[in-house]
Amino acid sequence: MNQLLYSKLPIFFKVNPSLITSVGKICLDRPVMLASGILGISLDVFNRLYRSGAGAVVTKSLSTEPWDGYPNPTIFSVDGGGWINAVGLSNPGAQNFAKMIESNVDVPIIVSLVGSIPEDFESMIMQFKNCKITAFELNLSCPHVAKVGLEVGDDPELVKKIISAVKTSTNIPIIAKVGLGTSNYLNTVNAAIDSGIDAITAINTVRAIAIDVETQRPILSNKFGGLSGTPIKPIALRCVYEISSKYDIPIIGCGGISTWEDAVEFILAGSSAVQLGSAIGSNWIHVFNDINHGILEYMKRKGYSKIDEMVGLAKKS
Amino acid sequence: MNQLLYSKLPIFFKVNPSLITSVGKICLDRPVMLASGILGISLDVFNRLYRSGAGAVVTKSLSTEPWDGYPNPTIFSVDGGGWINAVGLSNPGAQNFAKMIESNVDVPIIVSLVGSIPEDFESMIMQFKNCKITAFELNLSCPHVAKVGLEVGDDPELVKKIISAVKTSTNIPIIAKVGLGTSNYLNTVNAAIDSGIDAITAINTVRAIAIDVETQRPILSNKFGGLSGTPIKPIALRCVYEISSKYDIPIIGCGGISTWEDAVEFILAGSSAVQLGSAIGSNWIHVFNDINHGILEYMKRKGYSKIDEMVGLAKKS
Amino acid sequence: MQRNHNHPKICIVEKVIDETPTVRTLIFSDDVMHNVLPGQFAMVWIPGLNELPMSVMVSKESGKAAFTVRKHGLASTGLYNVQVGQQIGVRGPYGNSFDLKQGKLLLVGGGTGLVPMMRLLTFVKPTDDVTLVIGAKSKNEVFFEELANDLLKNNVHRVIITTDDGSYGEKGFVTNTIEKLVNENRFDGIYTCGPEIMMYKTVQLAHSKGLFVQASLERTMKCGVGICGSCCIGEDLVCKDGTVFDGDHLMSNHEFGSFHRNKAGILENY
Amino acid sequence: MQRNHNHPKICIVEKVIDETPTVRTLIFSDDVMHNVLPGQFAMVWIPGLNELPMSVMVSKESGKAAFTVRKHGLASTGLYNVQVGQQIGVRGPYGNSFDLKQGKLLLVGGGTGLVPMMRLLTFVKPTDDVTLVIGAKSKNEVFFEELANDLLKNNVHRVIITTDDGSYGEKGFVTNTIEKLVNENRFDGIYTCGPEIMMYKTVQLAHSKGLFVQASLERTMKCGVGICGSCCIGEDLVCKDGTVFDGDHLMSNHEFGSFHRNKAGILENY
Ligand SMILES: Cc1cc2nc3c(=O)[nH]c(=O)nc-3n(C[C@H](O)[C@H](O)[C@H](O)COP(=O)(O)OP(=O)(O)OC[C@H]3O[C@@H](n4cnc5c(N)ncnc54)[C@H](O)[C@@H]3O)c2cc1C
Ligand SMILES: Cc1cc2nc3c(=O)[nH]c(=O)nc-3n(C[C@H](O)[C@H](O)[C@H](O)COP(=O)(O)OP(=O)(O)OC[C@H]3O[C@@H](n4cnc5c(N)ncnc54)[C@H](O)[C@@H]3O)c2cc1C
Ligand SMILES: Cc1cc2nc3c(=O)[nH]c(=O)nc-3n(C[C@H](O)[C@H](O)[C@H](O)COP(=O)(O)O)c2cc1C
Ligand SMILES: Cc1cc2nc3c(=O)[nH]c(=O)nc-3n(C[C@H](O)[C@H](O)[C@H](O)COP(=O)(O)O)c2cc1C
Ligand code: FES
Ligand code: FES
Repeated sequence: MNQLLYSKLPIFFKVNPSLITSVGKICLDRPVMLASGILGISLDVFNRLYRSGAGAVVTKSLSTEPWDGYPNPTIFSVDGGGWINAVGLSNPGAQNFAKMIESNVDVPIIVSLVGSIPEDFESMIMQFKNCKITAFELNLSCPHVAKVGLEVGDDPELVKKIISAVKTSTNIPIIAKVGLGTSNYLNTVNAAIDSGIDAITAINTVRAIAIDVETQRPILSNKFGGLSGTPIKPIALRCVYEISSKYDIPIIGCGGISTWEDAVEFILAGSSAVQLGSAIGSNWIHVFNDINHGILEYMKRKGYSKIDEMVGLAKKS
Repeated sequence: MNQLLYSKLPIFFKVNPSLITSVGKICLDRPVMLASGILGISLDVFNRLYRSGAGAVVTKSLSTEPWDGYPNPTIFSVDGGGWINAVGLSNPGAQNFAKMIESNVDVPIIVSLVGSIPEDFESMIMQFKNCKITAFELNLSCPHVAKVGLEVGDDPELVKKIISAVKTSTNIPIIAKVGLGTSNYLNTVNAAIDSGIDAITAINTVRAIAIDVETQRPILSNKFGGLSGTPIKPIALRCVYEISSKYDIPIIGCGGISTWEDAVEFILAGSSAVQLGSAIGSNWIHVFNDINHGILEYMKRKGYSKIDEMVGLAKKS
Repeated sequence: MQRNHNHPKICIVEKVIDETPTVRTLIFSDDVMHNVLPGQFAMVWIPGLNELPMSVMVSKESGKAAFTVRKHGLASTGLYNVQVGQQIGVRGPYGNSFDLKQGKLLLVGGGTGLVPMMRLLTFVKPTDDVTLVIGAKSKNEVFFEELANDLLKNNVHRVIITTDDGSYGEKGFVTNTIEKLVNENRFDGIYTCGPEIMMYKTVQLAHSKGLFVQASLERTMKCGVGICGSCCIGEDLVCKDGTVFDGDHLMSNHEFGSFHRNKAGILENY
Repeated sequence: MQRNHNHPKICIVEKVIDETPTVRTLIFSDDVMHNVLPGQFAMVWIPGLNELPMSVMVSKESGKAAFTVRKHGLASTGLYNVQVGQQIGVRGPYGNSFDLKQGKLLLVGGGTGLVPMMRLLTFVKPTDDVTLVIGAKSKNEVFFEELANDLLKNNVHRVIITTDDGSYGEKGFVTNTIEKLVNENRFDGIYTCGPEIMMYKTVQLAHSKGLFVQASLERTMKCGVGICGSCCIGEDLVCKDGTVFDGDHLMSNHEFGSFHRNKAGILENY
């Protein structure tokens, strides 16, 4: 990392060996990453988030062409916590995005991709050959856009084809992001593992809706959206626990994490790293440092020297 | 209703024509019912809840034999709202229960049943031939007990067999309660409708887990449980909206309802009545009257004279 | 973040005291539990084993509280066997509390039902005249006598022990003693916790004399928050409407003193 | 229940005022919006149509607030067309606010960028010497002149209008006027909101003289709460870090005055 950046960092940021974690072949300085779709369209912002303590940043899900996404309202705040969003995967397209991050030096960037067929993913991956990136995450689980996301993830055969194709076109680690759709997500996990996936991110948002009683209509322009944040934490945690109980695959936990306790719960359930998005809406980007700090204190108190020692402990009880 | 009971009632309780609602053949004085499994083992308590404003009470899910359920802890309070429970369908068995409610005169009781095969349901229904009950609700969606609940609901062929058998053994209306399992719940709804179901209750709890970071183990004795309360509201509301958009079947909305606004949202999404459980844990049984009141005020303000006029309005926008 | 009282707080057992061969007191630190009202209870998690309702025992040290448990079935034996240094989870407090009158007070406790009685003693006024009756089967099951005398040292008071076998204190069932006491005195308030039959007789006696009486009931509990229904007695839910009920109310509850529900919810006779 | 500021509150448009042929002010009642700080904005839902960020316009009547909208694309035209009696949803307020200095103040507003300037005027001290420059293309696009004079009636003040075509006030681009003003005066604080080129030039001029200057920026917004990222400019998020930024900071942001992002997030030149 260059000196200029270092000088801007909070002291805490300097790599702390206890927080290093490996998600299969992916090695991270810190276990908490930015989830896909959150603040994820500019390299400058990625740099800022990295300096704020994120172990990696996942980009917005990119498609072969730029997408405007759905009209506003695209985000709804749920009373009592969490958000329902139907941004509609708005993104500048893989090519524009790749150009933007070509200058990346420091930030561990995980590029998230959406598509309908193997060729979509293959062609996008080609665009990034001049970029320094840490991994690709295949979004097989967006619950509110037709023909991509869950419509792919709910079809294990298609998942197999996509991952097999992707694995032959790059050596960069591939992560599959799964969610709760209309089939058993464990079949998708199984198909992904069979096809050589390097890690699983679980979970995406859960399909939901919000209705305004005064105007008597759904609030989001797309009507349906994806529920994220605290409400889905117990569900996401269960998925991590289920996957790690059934399969031997590195897992990145995601869904409703906003405190260090949440992060530790996901680690104890079997994830080697975690992602968060919604918590930024309430705690802003300080959330990364707060969680890193909390995990470190916990590890000190409990006598752990590596994240790895805690991964999956809850299953041993 | 007898005079004695009337005298104990809050004034509000007297039947208000605006609140009357029909769920297919089932006619209710008020649209908010007690959900299954909540406070549901004693006729005395049913009477009390009815006097508190519940339009009907659904019993705990009953099985052919008494079940102790899982050891404690069976309930966990989620930070930020809601509960995860794995009571394990503890219940006194259909026969004991039927005996207890034989003396029922006043309360609209909906008897909830769990089982694995058509014969389980048929035999239980026979037990109730001397009881005054309003409907049977088939629990096809408990997420934390093996061989019943979701394991049945996720198998549309079995659902068809069960409902067809049940429909031939009684003339009492039959409701199917669905939830989010490992298959598309809309296929279960479809199978239920094909087999002549009278109404659908949506949804049950959503499979979840809670882990304690200090002791590093799942908290519930069964490890997995079902998430209920505010966190699942946006998901439950979406299911009601999806079912009512796709099928022409009376719907009872359930999941995270705790205010009159919540109840109205479910009605606007297409349910003719609603159930609630978790809200009792925070607002106690006053919640029924509070919601009835709120709905009435809303109807007055908006100029409605019947619940029916509001059912499904959000789909018309 | 504010503490969610429904969330099990992990506490470490700091000290264990054997009260009788089958009853132990486990002391731990917790400000919230230190300050509960008499009659309130906690749900106590024994990690990996079970969770059960427990009245919260007083501790003289500030910031500390305790549970006094009799080993019985699986859950209570699990708690009984918790060692110093082990973790338990504590949520609550739940339930209402005794409505404390002033003047001449009668407290009737049996077994671990003495726990809320001890806490009640910490709330009496120095001007109150307090009679505490402790019922036990035999001498080696008597506990908290010394503590009670200590808590009452500034009051006009009597601590009466009865044992069924006469091995200590007065011989005979505790209810005979109560009968005598209510015949000979005009109590301003009577409070009881212990075996249901004892409570039933006490309430019946007091009620028949028109005296103010309250009992703290026990029923199978799962949630403690008024959701699961397992603690119902007639139309009341012990965790939410109780644990403390007025004698008047109890005498009109046809399950009081006669039935309780087992884990499946089936009514069983006492 | 406490109001969740992120939840659209349904308000009814009570009055509509045509400011110019393309700009309207919509007045509604809402205590929270009545009291926002200058620079803060709301997300405004036009049910069934769209949602867009709007600075909150002042209203003299207590408990009321307003939006002043120029019809432009789909969303703003939708809001522009809202009739008296129709419902809109309002969430917020969001963003930070201007850091108000005392003494000699210069405010530079263009178009609907005048909205936060009007609110700023309600916060100036009577002792402040205030110069407001309003830039417009031509006479029929000038609005809020009278209101500004009224809000400043107790201050030493000047309201200067410039029009590109000279049909009203001074002829020429607003930035020429600014240049003259900063050369001839020592301002204690300069505040600007309007077209980005105008803000850029204003900030550049002020910054080159070492004067304190702040600008309130506009970017595409979806969430308003710092989640979606659509409002980013360099490493800043306008909804969360702004909308108000210091001149120093802006001059080091390589996107300010040059690029904004379209709905897909692609950088476009201004
Ligand atoms: C509010 C409250 C406060 C309590 N406080 C204390 C306390 O301070 N100390 C203490 O030792 N115990 C206390 N108890 C009792 C305790 O929670 C357990 O119920 C008891 O110890 C037996 O539990 P177990 O799981 O060990 O036995 P189980 O295996 O559950 O039961 C053993 C036997 O007892 C029967 N039984 C269980 N509950 C009841 C009941 N309510 N009435 C009659 N029979 C029953 C069962 O049917 C079974 O036959 C309290 C209970 C309540 C509800
Ligand atoms: C904090 C904030 C406060 C605002 N306050 C007001 C206000 O008080 N009154 C008011 O009328 N408007 C205000 N706006 C602008 C308003 O929200 C809309 O962006 C604008 O009216 C155009 O929206 P539209 O959807 O109608 O047009 P669109 O269809 O979205 O856009 C029309 C054209 O404008 C371009 N465009 C959109 N946004 C920008 C931008 N940020 N910079 C440059 N070009 C852009 C688009 O690319 C397109 O070519 C504010 C914006 C922000 C961010
Ligand atoms: C506004 C918003 C946009 C999102 N966009 C994407 C996306 O493009 N791709 C994706 O895989 N997940 C997307 N997600 C899902 C998140 O990455 C994450 O899986 C989910 O929000 C749960 O995590 P959280 O509870 O920490 O937010 C989005 C979520 C939000 C709130
Ligand atoms: C403690 C508890 C026990 C439950 N038991 C049952 C049951 O026996 N049968 C059933 O169909 N649903 C059962 N449920 C699910 C509820 O009926 C309801 O579907 C769910 O809690 C969602 O509603 P709520 O958010 O209002 O609680 C139970 C829920 C809870 C919290
Ligand atoms: S213990 Fe669950 S209702 Fe009382
Ligand atoms: S508008 Fe979404 S981050 Fe600013």
